[in-house]
Amino acid sequence: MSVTRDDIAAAMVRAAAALRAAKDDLTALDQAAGDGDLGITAGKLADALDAYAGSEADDLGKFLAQAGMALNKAASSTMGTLAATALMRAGQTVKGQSTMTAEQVAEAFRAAAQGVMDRGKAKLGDKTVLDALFPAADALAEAVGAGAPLGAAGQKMLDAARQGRDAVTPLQNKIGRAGWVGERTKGAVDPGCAMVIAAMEGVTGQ
Amino acid sequence: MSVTRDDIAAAMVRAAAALRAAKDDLTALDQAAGDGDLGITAGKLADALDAYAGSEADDLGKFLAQAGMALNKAASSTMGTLAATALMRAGQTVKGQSTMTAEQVAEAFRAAAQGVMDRGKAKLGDKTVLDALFPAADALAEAVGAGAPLGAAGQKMLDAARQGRDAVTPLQNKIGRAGWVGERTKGAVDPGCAMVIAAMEGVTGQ
Amino acid sequence: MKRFLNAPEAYVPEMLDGLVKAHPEALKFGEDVFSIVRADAPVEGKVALATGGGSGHLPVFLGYVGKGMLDGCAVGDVFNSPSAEQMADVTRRISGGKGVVYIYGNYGGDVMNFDMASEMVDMEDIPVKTVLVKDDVASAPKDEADRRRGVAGMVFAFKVAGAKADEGGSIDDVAAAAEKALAHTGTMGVALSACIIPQVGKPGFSIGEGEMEIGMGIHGEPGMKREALAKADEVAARLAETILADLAPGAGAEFAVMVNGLGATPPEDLYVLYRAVHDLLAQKGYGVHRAYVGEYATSMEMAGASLTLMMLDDELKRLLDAPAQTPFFQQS
Amino acid sequence: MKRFLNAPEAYVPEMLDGLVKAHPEALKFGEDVFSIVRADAPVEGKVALATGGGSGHLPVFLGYVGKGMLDGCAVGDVFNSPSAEQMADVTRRISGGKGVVYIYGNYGGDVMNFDMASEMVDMEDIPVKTVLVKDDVASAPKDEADRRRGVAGMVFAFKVAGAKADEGGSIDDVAAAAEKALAHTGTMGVALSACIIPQVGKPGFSIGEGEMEIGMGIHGEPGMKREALAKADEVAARLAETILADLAPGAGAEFAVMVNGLGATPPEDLYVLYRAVHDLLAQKGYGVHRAYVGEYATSMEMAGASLTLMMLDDELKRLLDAPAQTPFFQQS
Ligand SMILES: Nc1ncnc2c1ncn2[C@@H]1O[C@H](COP(=O)(O)OP(=O)(O)O)[C@@H](O)[C@H]1O
Ligand SMILES: Nc1ncnc2c1ncn2[C@@H]1O[C@H](COP(=O)(O)OP(=O)(O)O)[C@@H](O)[C@H]1O
Ligand SMILES: [Mg+2]
Ligand SMILES: [Mg+2]
Ligand SMILES: [Mg+2]
Ligand SMILES: [Mg+2]
Repeated sequence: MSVTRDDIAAAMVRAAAALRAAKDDLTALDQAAGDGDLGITAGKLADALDAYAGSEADDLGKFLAQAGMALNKAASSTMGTLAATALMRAGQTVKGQSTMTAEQVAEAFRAAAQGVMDRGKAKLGDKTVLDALFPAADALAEAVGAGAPLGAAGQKMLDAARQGRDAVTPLQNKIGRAGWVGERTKGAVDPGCAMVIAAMEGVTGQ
Repeated sequence: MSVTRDDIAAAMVRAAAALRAAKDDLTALDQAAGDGDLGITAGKLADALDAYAGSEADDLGKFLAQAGMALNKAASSTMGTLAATALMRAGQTVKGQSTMTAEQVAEAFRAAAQGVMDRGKAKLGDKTVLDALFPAADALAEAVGAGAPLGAAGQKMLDAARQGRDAVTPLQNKIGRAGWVGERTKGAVDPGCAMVIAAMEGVTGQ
Repeated sequence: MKRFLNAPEAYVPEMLDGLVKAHPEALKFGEDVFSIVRADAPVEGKVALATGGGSGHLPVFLGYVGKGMLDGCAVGDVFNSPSAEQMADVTRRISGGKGVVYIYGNYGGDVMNFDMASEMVDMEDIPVKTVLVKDDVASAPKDEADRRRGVAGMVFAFKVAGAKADEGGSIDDVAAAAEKALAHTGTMGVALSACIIPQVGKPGFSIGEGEMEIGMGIHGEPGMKREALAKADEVAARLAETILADLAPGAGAEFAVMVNGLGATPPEDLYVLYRAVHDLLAQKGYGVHRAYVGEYATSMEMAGASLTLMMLDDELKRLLDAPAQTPFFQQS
Repeated sequence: MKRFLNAPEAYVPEMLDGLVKAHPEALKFGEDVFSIVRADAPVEGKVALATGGGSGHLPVFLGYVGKGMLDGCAVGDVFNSPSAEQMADVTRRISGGKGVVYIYGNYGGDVMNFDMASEMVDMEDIPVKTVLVKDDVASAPKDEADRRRGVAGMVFAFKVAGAKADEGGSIDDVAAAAEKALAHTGTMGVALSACIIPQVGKPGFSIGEGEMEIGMGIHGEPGMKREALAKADEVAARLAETILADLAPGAGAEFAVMVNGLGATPPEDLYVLYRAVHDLLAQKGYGVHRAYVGEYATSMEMAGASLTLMMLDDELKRLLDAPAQTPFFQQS
């Protein structure tokens, strides 16, 4: 079973719908732990994904990388920039290809997570999006490696992301705007985690 | 029965107490028909009168005129300036004297009213302090002319001032800040009338 | 009250003390803190300009004392006229031998006190001419223009008259320049919230969430109409159209435009308003010679804005463009 | 929301359009309205300075583009970083052959995007140096100074670095001047009310009547403490003492002082605060070389203020005193 440009485009549209639906929740979370703009960012990312999904590109690498550049232009707050970085890094792993295997999807996902880490210079446990992304990347790779079909592997990925989110919820944010809120972030869901999980729910349809 | 510097000083102190007591009412009236500072002005005039009352002066003329200058310095909003003008003009009528008769009190009062009219260039019926001052000046002169003692004449003066105030209450303010409020001032007591009546009540003890 | 204050009675003197401490190269006190003049006053051989009025409107009035604009200012308590004595003191300290022009807003207390002051200094042979600012087109109809209030348009009068004095104009020239500027100037404001006089401690009126008052004065004097808060473009058009109807400019007229914030309105919002005014003037074939966007005549923490338009000819352009250096207004 | 707006999505582009229409002699657009550079850019043979950041803080950032300060600015949506692409566009348009220095506030989104932009233009052989502004002493303890936010102190960095570039300094000199200014600068703010992002439409937090938040950031980032609103003199002393403890000045130190209004706070109140700061510095034997009182870095309609102190040596004095002409900052 291989993933095509059209599969990715359809996933973008599903992610967009999920992000749009989560706008108000994300605003509320970011008002508590940041500056309250994450709902706006999610809305802009959704619009940009919808607008981009119909674009043509020579190969999957360019298709993903150019999506990243479109996202950066549309939404350049922290999460917008990290989302853009993730797509650009994912694109680098499938340069010149017109389809990708499940293993390659898992690799691309890991590269995306690593890209977010490189760009944002946060560490695991700082209570950021990384704490959802890395467990999710691990779970996806493991399930795919064990021969699970993408649908089932996606469920594992999502579960791991939610667990990652929940694991850091009791902690204090250490970086970004939420880092300045300090103590008061203990017990609050990290807004960035909430956003990537919403996007993953859209992609996996779960 | 003649009026001395000490009588005038005592009247100033009584007026001051009455003005101070009226502060909040005057603020409320001026908030409705102007800029809300008349209570502050009344308080400043009261403080200035109290502070001045102990001053020495060569004669009654100077005693009154210098009081006017002190008031102008302390409170130079419209009503403060008019009060100052009134005292300066009153002083001019008793230059060089060390006492004044009841007739001279009435004359000084009329000169004060005329001074306020000259300085402010308002007309009777514009709904200003003039509409309390002129009837009061007339009543005082008439009563004194008919031989009434100052106490009884003062009562007539006060009644006339109140009637003057009530007569213009239904009208619209035509001048000053209240002039800009227009229609909405119909039925509202003119703040300036309220202030001079408070002062007269203090002076007459009624 | 969401404000930084010590004792409310000390508000104005402390503010003035801070202002002169912050700008010692520009300003100095006269007889007391309520009388403030240029640090280099009197400027000999130049007509001097004085203004005055209540506090609570910075940069009006004091903020325009400096090179190219005013020579001195008498300062009153919040929304209160200064005393005649203070005005006379300022007049004496700035008089440079060519006379003094008073330019101030048309408010009863100020008029009475400036009149008294000019009577005082007249006895000391300082000639004085008075120019009353009455630019608020919302405050009375055109045929009762003498009843109008003076608001942000006074800044253009200060600028133009100050430049005329710097050019060596006589007392009559300077007063005439101010009159000319004002004859071509109209202002209109819109308020979204009230302000608080520190000594009173509570607002004198309120404007509901989602409401605006079109035509309100800078002390909260009532305007033409209380209505639903409209979009920025509509508000800008309302202000501009009303002023233009009053000024009745000829085809191709050129303007100085001032979009003034009353206090709490963000500079960003003022530029949104300016854009609408600019486009509207352009559509009508008018030009913008100079734009001023910011806080020029305020009402403490009041939210709102005013628009001022001054129709220019070559002389007004030259005088407006001349340099000026004051604590709140720099142009080179 | 007591604001003048059209469609909330159009807020920033309309504001920018208005700004460039009001100041055509000073500013021009780059690739789109979010990229704005000096009208005479690129200035050949001079190190160029760029900044960028979210909207909602005027005059920060854009208002300091002009002679003697910055060459260009990438503008984001309200409280949002501009994109790397916009920053790269600004960089290309201002590059005058001697390299470009980025000076901007230490916020995650901005850092990531400026890093991406410098990677992009590096491939085009435009050398870039980055100076991060981290002047908010309330945002992290001194031993974690790298976590501090950038607030009003950036204006001093713009001024000093801009003057160094005008003097003919190299890219290293200009970056070093900015770093030096910032090493001697501390800022601390206090907020009395919240502000509203137009697209959100409601405040993200609230501060009760009679309360203040000491140390709050210019996007409403939480401060050190929520407490009862104190008198102006006490507030000023709290800010000044905290900054002084951080800067640890030597005896007789001389300062540039900035008392900055966050938006809704009247200029009068800022001078009341300035007075207290001035007197406190004088009591400690320190001098004030220059005072800046007004709105320099705002948060739309937020009520509040910040204090910035920069300790000066002869070089910093010279660079600070140099002339500058921008739409929001003039000094001659
Ligand atoms: N350095 C970082 N690396 C990775 N993720 C980060 C970093 N800083 C912040 N985040 C994530 O970004 C989220 C906030 O996103 P956003 O609202 O766009 O930020 P901002 O408004 O501060 O630009 C946080 O909840 C966190 O998950
Ligand atoms: N031209 C005038 N002549 C006489 N009285 C006047 C005049 N203008 C206003 N007043 C009186 O002054 C009162 C308001 O006083 P005050 O609050 O001191 O005015 P302001 O605040 O406008 O300076 C009015 O109620 C009216 O009685
Ligand atoms: Mg955010
Ligand atoms: Mg009044
Ligand atoms: Mg008044
Ligand atoms: Mg943000």
